[in-house]
Amino acid sequence: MAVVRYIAGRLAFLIPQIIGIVLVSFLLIKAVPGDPATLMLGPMATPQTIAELRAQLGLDKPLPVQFLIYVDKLAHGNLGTSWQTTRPVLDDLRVRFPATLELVTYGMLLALVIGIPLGVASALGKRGPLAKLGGFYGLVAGALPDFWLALILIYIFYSLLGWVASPIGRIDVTVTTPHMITGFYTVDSLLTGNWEAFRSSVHHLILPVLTLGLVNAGPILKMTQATMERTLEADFSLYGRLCGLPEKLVIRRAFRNALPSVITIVSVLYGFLIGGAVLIEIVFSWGGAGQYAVQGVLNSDFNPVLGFVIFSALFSLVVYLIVDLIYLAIDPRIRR
Amino acid sequence: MNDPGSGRLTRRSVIKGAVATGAAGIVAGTAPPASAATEPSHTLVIAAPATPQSLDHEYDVSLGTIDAVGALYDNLLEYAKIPDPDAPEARREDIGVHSDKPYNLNLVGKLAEKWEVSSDGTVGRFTLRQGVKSNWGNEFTAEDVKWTWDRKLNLHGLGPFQTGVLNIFHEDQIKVDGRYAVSFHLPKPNPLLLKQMVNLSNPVYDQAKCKQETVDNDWAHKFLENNSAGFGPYEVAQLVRGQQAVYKGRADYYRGKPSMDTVIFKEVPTSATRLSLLQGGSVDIAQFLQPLEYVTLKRARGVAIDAVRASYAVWIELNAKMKPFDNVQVRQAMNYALPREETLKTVFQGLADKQTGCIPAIYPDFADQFWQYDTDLAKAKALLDEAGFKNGFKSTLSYNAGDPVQEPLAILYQTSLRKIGVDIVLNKVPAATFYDFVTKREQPMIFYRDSPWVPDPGYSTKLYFHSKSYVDYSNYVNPEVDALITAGLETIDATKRKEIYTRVQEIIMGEAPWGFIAWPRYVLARRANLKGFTYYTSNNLRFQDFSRGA
Amino acid sequence: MTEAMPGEPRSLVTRASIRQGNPGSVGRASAASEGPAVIEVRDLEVAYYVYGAEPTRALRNVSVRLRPGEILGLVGESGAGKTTLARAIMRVVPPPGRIERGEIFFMGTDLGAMGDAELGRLRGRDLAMIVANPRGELNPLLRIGPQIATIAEVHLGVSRKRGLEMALDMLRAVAIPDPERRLRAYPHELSGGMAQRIVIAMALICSPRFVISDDATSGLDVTVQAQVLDLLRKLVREQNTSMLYITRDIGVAANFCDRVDIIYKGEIVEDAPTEAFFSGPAHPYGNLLFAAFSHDAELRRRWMGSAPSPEGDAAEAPCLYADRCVKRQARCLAEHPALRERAAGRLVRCHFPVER
Amino acid sequence: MRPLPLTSPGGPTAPAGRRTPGAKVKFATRYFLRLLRTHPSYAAGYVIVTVVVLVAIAAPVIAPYSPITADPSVYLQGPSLAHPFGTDNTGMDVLSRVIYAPRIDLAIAVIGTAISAIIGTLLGAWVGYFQGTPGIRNIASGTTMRAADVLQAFPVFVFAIALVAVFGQSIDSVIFAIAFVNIPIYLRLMRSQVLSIRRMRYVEAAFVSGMPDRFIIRDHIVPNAIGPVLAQLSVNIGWSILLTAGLSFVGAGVRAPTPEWGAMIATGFPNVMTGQWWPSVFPGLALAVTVYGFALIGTSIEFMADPRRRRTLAAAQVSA
Repeated sequence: MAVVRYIAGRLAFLIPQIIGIVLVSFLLIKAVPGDPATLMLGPMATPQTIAELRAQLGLDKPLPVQFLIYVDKLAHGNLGTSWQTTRPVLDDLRVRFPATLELVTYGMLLALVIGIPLGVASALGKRGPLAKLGGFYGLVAGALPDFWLALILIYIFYSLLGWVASPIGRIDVTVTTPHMITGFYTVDSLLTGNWEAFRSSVHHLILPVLTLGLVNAGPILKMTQATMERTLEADFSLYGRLCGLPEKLVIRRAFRNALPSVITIVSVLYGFLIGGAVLIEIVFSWGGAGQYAVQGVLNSDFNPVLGFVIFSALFSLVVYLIVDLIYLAIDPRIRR
Repeated sequence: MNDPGSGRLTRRSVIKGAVATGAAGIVAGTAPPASAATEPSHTLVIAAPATPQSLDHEYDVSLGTIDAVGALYDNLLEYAKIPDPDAPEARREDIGVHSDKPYNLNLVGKLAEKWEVSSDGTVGRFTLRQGVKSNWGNEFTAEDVKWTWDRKLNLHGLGPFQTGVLNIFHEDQIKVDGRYAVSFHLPKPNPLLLKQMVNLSNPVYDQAKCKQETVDNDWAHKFLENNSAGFGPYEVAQLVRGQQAVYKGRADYYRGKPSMDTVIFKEVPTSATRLSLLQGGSVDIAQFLQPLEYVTLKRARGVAIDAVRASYAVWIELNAKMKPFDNVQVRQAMNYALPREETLKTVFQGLADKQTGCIPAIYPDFADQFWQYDTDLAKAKALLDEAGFKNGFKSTLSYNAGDPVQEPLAILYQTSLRKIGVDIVLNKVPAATFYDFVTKREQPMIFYRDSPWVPDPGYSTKLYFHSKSYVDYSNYVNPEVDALITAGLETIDATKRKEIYTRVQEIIMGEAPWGFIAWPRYVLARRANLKGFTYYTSNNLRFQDFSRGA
Repeated sequence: MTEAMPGEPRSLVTRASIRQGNPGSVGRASAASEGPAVIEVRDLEVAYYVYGAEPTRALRNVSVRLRPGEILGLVGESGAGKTTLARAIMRVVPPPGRIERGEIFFMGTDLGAMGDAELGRLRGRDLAMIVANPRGELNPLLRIGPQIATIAEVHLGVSRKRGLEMALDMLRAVAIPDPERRLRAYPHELSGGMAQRIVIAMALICSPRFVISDDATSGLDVTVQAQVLDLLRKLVREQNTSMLYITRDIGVAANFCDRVDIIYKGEIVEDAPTEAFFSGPAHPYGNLLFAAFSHDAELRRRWMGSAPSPEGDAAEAPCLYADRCVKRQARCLAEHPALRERAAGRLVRCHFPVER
Repeated sequence: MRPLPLTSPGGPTAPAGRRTPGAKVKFATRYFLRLLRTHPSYAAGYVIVTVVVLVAIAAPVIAPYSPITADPSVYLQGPSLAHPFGTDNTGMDVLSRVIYAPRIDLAIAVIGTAISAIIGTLLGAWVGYFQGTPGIRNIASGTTMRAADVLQAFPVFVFAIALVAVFGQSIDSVIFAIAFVNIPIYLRLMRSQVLSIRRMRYVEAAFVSGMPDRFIIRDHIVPNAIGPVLAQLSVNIGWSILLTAGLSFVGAGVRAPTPEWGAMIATGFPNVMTGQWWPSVFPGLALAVTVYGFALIGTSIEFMADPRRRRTLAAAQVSA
């Protein structure tokens, strides 16, 4: 019951927040110089033609009216149309958002696989070589520009060694894309038994996922290490040792107590990466949602930007909600 | 007609590439060679910066669109083809002045079998080919031509320009003279009448189908955005924007089914990616690579490039309404300070020619004798001193973030100008803003890249240098030039026209409204066994030209 | 170290079956009150290192000895080194503290010579500790039952089910109401007194030979404290466990302990059987504590006044109590007093002990 | 019976005597040096940042070429004696540009971070102090927090690009964008600090004694809450350098040919593809090393601000 109330509270808070986000993005994007009508018609267009198109797009109306029209459409689930793709933004995002999610999800998983063990190890090792490695890695990973690391990885693993597929999109051009079910190529190809597509999409995921994983393992490592150091020195850990519990058990319990913080940083990173992985998307021509939004900003294509912002805000909120539910499961103190 | 396509390139597609600014660092020669096919495939795969945004040319001029229009629709006429002097395997339109041919043009009938222009140049009569079917099975008649031009007059897209240059303002100027005869009636003599029938912008629609698909008096606009209704060699099989377009060759095409019966037009936004796909043999053609990328292809096996002289030009608009470019001497000095040779070598990697005139050098009546601006900093400095800018001046040069060539050009120019005391700030703007800047004409200096589609000096100069043209982005005003251009557009006599436009070019070159830079070549990067590339002044590919060799 | 003696009936829980699984554990001597010391601390010195200053000596030459079944009260003010001693005996001095010198014997075995694994087997099973602030010492994310049971599982090798049964028995033994429900409770759902009993249950579930209670009852309400103390005494007596009872409250020590050690600034200053101590402390500091406890106006006047004005630097005096001592004399500022036997079983560290 | 409330004037864990302000500085310096000795990597952080700053200051003296002069005769040449880091696609010397770049990168990052820290901290102090007190100020602080939520829910990168697109490509725009996206970080940090400090006795005492709010904030709240903010600063500067580079990478950063690491990586990108790796790789390395330096300094500040860690340093002295 508490859970339901909690979620309801969250959702009630959601709507004003989304309106706030949409308002900010709307004003911001509208402030970007550049007129979609001019762009759509090209340099040949006469001023009269442009004016007609502007009227047709509703661009001649005052800003507040334009905003209200947008919100009204939004309320009906209409995110508008992108003039660049000439398709409804919702349709575009249905394809592109999963592309970003797939990339980011595997990237986060890899970051977890690297970051948590190293973080635990360096919290335990204290002054040992592993701790040194962990400390070094944690800082270096945070210092690398991800797009630059991606370039280096491409140069080494694709150009020099030729071990991975060309860093182009999510799947080989010659391979038919799997029928869309979840939007994750890896999952969809497995579900449809399309082995060729599966192999190809995995190959294409390797480098971008490696980049995201290597870079984002840093903060996870640091958070794991810091929290583990704290929980290992917490009274209950000391008491556990006083009670003669085996070190392994003490560590396991300390880790469990460190989990909420680790989950927090993971959720924050996850939400951040939806928009933050855009540089990686660009480097690998990923065709994801972040790339779509950045192009929108640079091309006065308002609707994709707004659509993306709404999608990612919703996504972040869903992630935070899930995280809170996990807290609820882990930490009995919140349950009351 | 200027080349909206090149504009489009910079606008949407290259933006993507340039957002990535050459993102993926794919390095040459690592992809496996093309799978050895046992028999030549009849599928043509093209890696393009962008899929067509819309298939309706009235409202769209994107790169993918013009390639599609060339395949889906046919015109009344075309130029005869000749071998290209620069690329042994390529062909090009014969756009020269031929005093031995009717109307001085080497034309070939397409949807029109016979054509004649009245001696005063005001009436053009066309006898249409019979038995031609559209992709919907409707027979081609004069009604189709009439509907096509009526549509231009009724929609306010790009059509008004095409009708405007011919002085066509009313539907009754296009007359159906029989099932297979149509005539155009112009108030004044017009040398462009036949050339406009070749122009890619004026393809013929299947009016029967279009009328069926018309909703809300939109002249089938909604329908034509995603479908075709024409008499060309291909029809649309699939169009997924942002991914690919697939065209199928028509078996009932009146000139016979094209050799390439399936064309897959893939969107691959980054040029590096297109390059690697071509090298790997995954595609037959990689469109619009960067100069350095073409150079790497010269060494690659199984791949060939054809670099032909084209109608493109890259220049800097020197805004004649803004200080100090309202001063002719300053504009001349700016031209003397342009490091053209270095630019051609480093930025264009030799794949461009020095822009020594204000209309494409390949066009008839081009005059190169007025060129005087070979780089000479001393002369530039002297001109500035004379103009009263002894201490130089400060200005801003805007360039398009979406065009990878413009930034290095700008940097080279900036370095050169610094030597004569001119300090320019480089203003990189996103493509959207860039086009805003260009059309608003409020920037002192801005790059531009364009091409006039119709190979005619009158058409070209009217676009860029007539004070009433809205493509006169440098705000150039010279009443004498205006008068001459207009006069030339009403003159049929070839010798007289040549005189007029030689004078126009002389004035313009002297007054230097542009910073003349380069004529980039049209470069096709293709698999070596792909034959038949033909260059058109509209700078588009026509898939029907291609066939696969051994 | 003697061999384990299976089936020794000293436990609340039946031990016969339990012990068999654990042959390596430290055995016990017989339950006689006299015999070898259960714990013997010799000349223990612990220092804390603080950067930018001399290391602070938290314990100076501390020697303590506990016989089987004995309850020793260790009394001193905050910061006197009580907890440090407790942790040192358990050999868990937290950094930056360090055992500089001295030995600790458990049943004649030097704990300092043991490896971590061996120590780990001793802790919780033979050496147990009851801590103060028990809610902080319990893992907030785990239910009470498993937390208690794990200790039995680890040390006695019993199954989880058996462990939980033992935990339930222990909860009954420490008189927790509704023990079945408490097993499923989380630490934050318990009151302070209840949590304190849980910690006692955890400490005693393996029937250790030696228990340290580190100020464990000071946070409780007075009534609860009394209950808990009674319970503790009962359990300890039943199991014949020795106990080091650390407290700031000399009154509790008077009621609860067999013997009292007074610690001041890391030094044991007085060691006496409880009755003897309370009939008259020998050390001025012992007297001060006693005076504060006794509420006797005359005693308070005598011992709680301020020290005479300093002659020389009293703060740095060899006798650590000199700066506060109302009976200070010149010798106190010149010579460090040794811990000397005043009478049978009574040790005092003072040049001028209070005679009676 | 009740426990005797005794306090020991000089217990074992009490600090070793009182110190005069001068001695305090001396002690802090000694402690700091000690920290660097025991943690050589922290020292490396200070060395890196110092070197980068010095290089930036001395750039005109040490750079072999002008960083903004194109020389088409030597374009895209590999590393050589004349051009140790090679030249880029317009023939500019990569080494000289790498040397000049921190002038821009550091300026943007430091100014941007400083602005956000000042605004964010002040707002955070204000919000934290007034939150929960009845009246308009509570509503205002609540609104501020919701506004911060909105800003933070925004994808940072898209937001920054949009800001730069709106205000045009200039250093000011980049600074503005960086300051803007960082404000919520400091706002939250400061607010949480203030919320806990507000409950402290000395603040309550000051309040009860009728001290005006602004004095309480100035004298009690801010000084006591500022520690974590300082630790955040250094890390944030590094992060801002990365963001600047990222913005330049998508073409929303500084103007060409201004030497800036991110822009250099971006313009060098297509060349890596055709085999000329040097215009991209060297600025990337310089960027990574600099950010690493700031991260190390951040960690060392965190260390110094954390009493628990300070103690382990003392323990390290034992084992050292």
